[in-house]
Amino acid sequence: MFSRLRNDFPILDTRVGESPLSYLDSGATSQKPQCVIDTFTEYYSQRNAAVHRGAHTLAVMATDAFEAGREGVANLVGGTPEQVVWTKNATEALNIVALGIDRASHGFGGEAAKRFGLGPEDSIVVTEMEHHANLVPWQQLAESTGAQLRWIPVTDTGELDLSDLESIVDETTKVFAFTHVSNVLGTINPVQRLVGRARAVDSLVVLDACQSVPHMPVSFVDLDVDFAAFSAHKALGPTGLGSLWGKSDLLNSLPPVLTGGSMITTVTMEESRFMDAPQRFEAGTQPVAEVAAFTTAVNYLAEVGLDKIFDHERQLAAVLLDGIANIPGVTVLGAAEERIGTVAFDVAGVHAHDVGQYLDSQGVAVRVGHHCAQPLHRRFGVTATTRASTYLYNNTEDCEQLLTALAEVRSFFGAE
Amino acid sequence: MFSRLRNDFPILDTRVGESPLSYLDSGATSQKPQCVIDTFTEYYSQRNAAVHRGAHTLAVMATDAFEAGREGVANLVGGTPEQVVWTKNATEALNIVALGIDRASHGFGGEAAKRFGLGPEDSIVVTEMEHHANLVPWQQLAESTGAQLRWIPVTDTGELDLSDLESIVDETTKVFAFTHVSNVLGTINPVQRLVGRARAVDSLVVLDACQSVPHMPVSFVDLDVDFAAFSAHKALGPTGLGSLWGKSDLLNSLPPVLTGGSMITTVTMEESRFMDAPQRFEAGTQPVAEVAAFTTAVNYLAEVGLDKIFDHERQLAAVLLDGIANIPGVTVLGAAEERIGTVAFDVAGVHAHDVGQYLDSQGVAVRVGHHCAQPLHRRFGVTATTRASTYLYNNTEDCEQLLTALAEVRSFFGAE
Amino acid sequence: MSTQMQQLYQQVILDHSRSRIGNADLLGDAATGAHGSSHQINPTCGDEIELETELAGDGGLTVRWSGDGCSISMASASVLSELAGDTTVADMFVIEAKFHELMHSRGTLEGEEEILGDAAAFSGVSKFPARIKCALLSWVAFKDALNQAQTSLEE
Amino acid sequence: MSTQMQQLYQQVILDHSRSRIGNADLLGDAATGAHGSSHQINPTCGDEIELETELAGDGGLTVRWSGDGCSISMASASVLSELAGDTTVADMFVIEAKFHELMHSRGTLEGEEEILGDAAAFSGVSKFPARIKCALLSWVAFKDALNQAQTSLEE
Ligand SMILES: Cc1ncc(COP(=O)(O)O)c(C=O)c1O
Ligand SMILES: Cc1ncc(COP(=O)(O)O)c(C=O)c1O
Repeated sequence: MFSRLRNDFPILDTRVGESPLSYLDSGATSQKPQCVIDTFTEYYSQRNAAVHRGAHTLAVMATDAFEAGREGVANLVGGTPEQVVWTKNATEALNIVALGIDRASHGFGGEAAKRFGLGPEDSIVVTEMEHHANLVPWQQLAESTGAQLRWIPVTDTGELDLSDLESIVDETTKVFAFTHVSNVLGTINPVQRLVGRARAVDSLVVLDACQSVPHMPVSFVDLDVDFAAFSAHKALGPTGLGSLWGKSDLLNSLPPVLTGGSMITTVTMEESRFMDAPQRFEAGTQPVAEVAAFTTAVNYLAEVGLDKIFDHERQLAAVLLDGIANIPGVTVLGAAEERIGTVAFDVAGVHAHDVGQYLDSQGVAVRVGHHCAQPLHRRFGVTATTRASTYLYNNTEDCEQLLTALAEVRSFFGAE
Repeated sequence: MFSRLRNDFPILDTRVGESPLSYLDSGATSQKPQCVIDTFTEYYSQRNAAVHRGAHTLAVMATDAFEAGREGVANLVGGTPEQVVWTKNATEALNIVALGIDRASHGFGGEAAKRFGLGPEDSIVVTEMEHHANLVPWQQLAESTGAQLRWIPVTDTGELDLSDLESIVDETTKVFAFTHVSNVLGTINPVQRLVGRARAVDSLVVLDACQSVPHMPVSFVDLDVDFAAFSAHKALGPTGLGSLWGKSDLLNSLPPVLTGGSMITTVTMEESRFMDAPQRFEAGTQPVAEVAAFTTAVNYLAEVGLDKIFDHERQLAAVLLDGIANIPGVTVLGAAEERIGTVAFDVAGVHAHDVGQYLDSQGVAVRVGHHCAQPLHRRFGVTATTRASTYLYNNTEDCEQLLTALAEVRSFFGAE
Repeated sequence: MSTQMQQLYQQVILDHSRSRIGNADLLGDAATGAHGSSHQINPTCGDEIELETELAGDGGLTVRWSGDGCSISMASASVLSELAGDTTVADMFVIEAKFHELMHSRGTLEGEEEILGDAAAFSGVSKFPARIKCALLSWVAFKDALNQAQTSLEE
Repeated sequence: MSTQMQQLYQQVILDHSRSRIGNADLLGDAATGAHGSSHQINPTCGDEIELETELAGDGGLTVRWSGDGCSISMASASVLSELAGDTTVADMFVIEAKFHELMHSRGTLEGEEEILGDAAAFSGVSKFPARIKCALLSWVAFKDALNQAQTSLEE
């Protein structure tokens, strides 16, 4: 099945110079199957219109496509369609929560929003392995409200160090934001344990699910998180789309950040009233074609099966990890048992940028740099790493292609 | 030329029931030419990757496409590529300015941002004809800072009533935000005069250019505005994309709102530093395919010529206005001389929703409701109108189809 | 004219939209006894309705409303008021549920006239997703107001 | 191995990236006379450089730097330091402009060795848009630091 579905992705036939393309950068963004690409053509040729505002036939079809997307996502991650808010990317989703709490802390949103209010006596907890998207907004919130920002450190094996969990997440903690899966280490975090602690101290839980939703079965309902964010473009969907998922009562009382058309009930020159979620957070014309395309992607993922995808990628991860272990001078960051097919490594004596350039010359597309996780890199004493990340369309040959090229890197740069 | 280019838009061949489609809802969102649609296929099949973060070949191609888009927009509206910020829609663009000022007023952005600070002694001025996207964010800013919100009223002819301009926009005014063209009345506002007044009192000028950029030649440099917003989807481009244009020194000192990856220089667990514009405002993965598609759209518009598009639509506006004048019981809102092909009207005894439904049954796609301009509708004593809005692909037959159907509406609903 | 349009705008609907039953001055704060009132708005088009219910001791009820909206929303309020005048609270809950079901049937259900009366004429509306909210606006207000009236009865 | 790669990583560059000229302890606040210092960072990959310039009375100048980055950025800083040691401030401005032009040529220019010396070896970099910033990092720092040094001279 997995060897067959590779043919659904036209870009994988690309040749880079004389080599076939081995695309191992899905952690940054995934490639798209033909059916997703075709949805754009179909949408713009047959049913493009502004949604929610019109009685005409095209507008009705566009609205249907737009709302059907929420159902697709609810089937994927649990909950009801009203719990699914469309955003431009996962970053916006996380910011909606952080900035919404900021606004609540400054008196917006009335009585209902008081539950979100933060002050100098409160704390916000994140982890040392967060993507900047799930760190910087919380820093800003801490600065704006005077709340304290704390974090859970990372062990040498690239896992969360939970030895001080009880003192870090304590009675002052009002928000606990952490990633489900590290975008650098591939580590899957013990969400249940973390949520348990949050519940014990009555803290909100915000889950960054960017690297879990595309790669494994995830139910936000079962995980019992309050808010979760992920991006469509990492899950076979288009660029320009992400999603915020939330518990309805929370979504409906969180003050909106972006305001304007299509999220209001009444507007006078003096003041405005806002709709309930999801529209509350969807000001202005929405990425409708993108939602239609993502709906196709979600169906595709469901057909393949996220459990199967997870297993497939575990196998690829094993190939990568075993192979790299045999290459002298290459060290993998982290060694968690529970992981996805994302592997970041350091090559002794060769900077990641040069490693990536060499791999590219051999047709292997990987990411180099800090992967938007500077603090985590600092934790491991490096400024940049090379990261290979798999997805359902990758095969063992892709991994071998990387391993062969990687084995040549140090001699090319005279680092042996 | 205009009769030929109609063939570039595949959706216009749609049939609605037994009628051909007369799409007169471009004020909400425009249809897309085949070349724009094809750009999606081409992008996702040949050069999709995350931008700005990778050394690999696909990432370089994607980055090139992304940055080329800024050049295209700079050619369209003036200024340099760095002045072009990508957003999800025009609403986000306007919010970036309003919320950025909000954050500056609350101490964010350091010394450089002090120039934006607002307080209870200051005023923000808008107009009574604003789209909610250029009203609600300013209401929120007024609430957050204590600044006073004032507005310029609208005359019976649907123009700005400038008789009290000097007392409304006065020495207290720090922000003057207005629309270039009304999305309901079609009125083109005298930007030069308004900017002149703003300059006299040293106020920032924020231009909502959503309804001007797609329909007429516009140079933000010549107009001398400080910030301007418009959306790609109204200008033959894709959904999920808009743009904020700004003067560089202002953009570089305005605090960002959405924070996260790709907009920072250094991040520690404690604090972060932000890049200059445009990246400063582009947190997270961007709508790259959308930018590529919009670049194609911008080239298409430039090839046709915005001056020619403007003239073409003036002719269609005349057909609509003359035709409606002959239909008993139908009243057009506003009567400005300087206008685009956007015409909103009231049908005596028939609610706009019913008018739209009837027109749809005759293949005519129009918008009904308040068009995100409730205060303007209230000003004219109605809650909802029917709006026909043209674009380059419309022809006289589209207008005639509307006029014929419109003449039948009142008898269908027994309102004669 | 398409048959869909004829199904949407049945004569019953057009008639109700013009001679509106229950469309009367509201009592507002002057109301006494078991009553409730609700204001609903359709944000897409700005349609509004303010609707009051009064419960009589015998389980009968009166509906009064004032609103501004399209023929579908106004006709729906009128039909609702007519039905409410002819029946009991218990029956109205049944009718409300049936009507709700009909509206979300996307044209797959026929309106049962024995139960729904003139409201059965709205079956065509369910084929027009954008208009379902119009038809339901007054019913949402009704449910809300009736709940209030019942609560005030229990107190 | 593609020829593009060979052009990018010319032996001169690989050599400079390993034996780095000018890579030395910084004076920091201990610096006296006409001097300047600049810290530059490439946010994409985290590469950094801190570079100091010192102006001698005769128009000669010294460059010292410390940094962490890829072979291109380190080699570029090394080449820059070598050039600066052999020439005058006035000439360095010419070289800087030429190098800038070369980097933005997208492979259309050949590096002029008489002017650019070892920096001519970077001509291959201009075909790799993602690497141009690497090559320019130290030059941006140099321009900034030199401006400061000159300003302090004028004061
Ligand atoms: C005048 C005006 N301003 C703002 C907007 C909002 O643009 P968007 O929906 O792309 O955010 C629109 C269109 O909806 C408009 O016509
Ligand atoms: C763990 C994690 N969080 C957040 C993000 C940000 O997602 P986006 O770029 O879609 O905003 C990413 C990906 O870049 C990620 O991997």
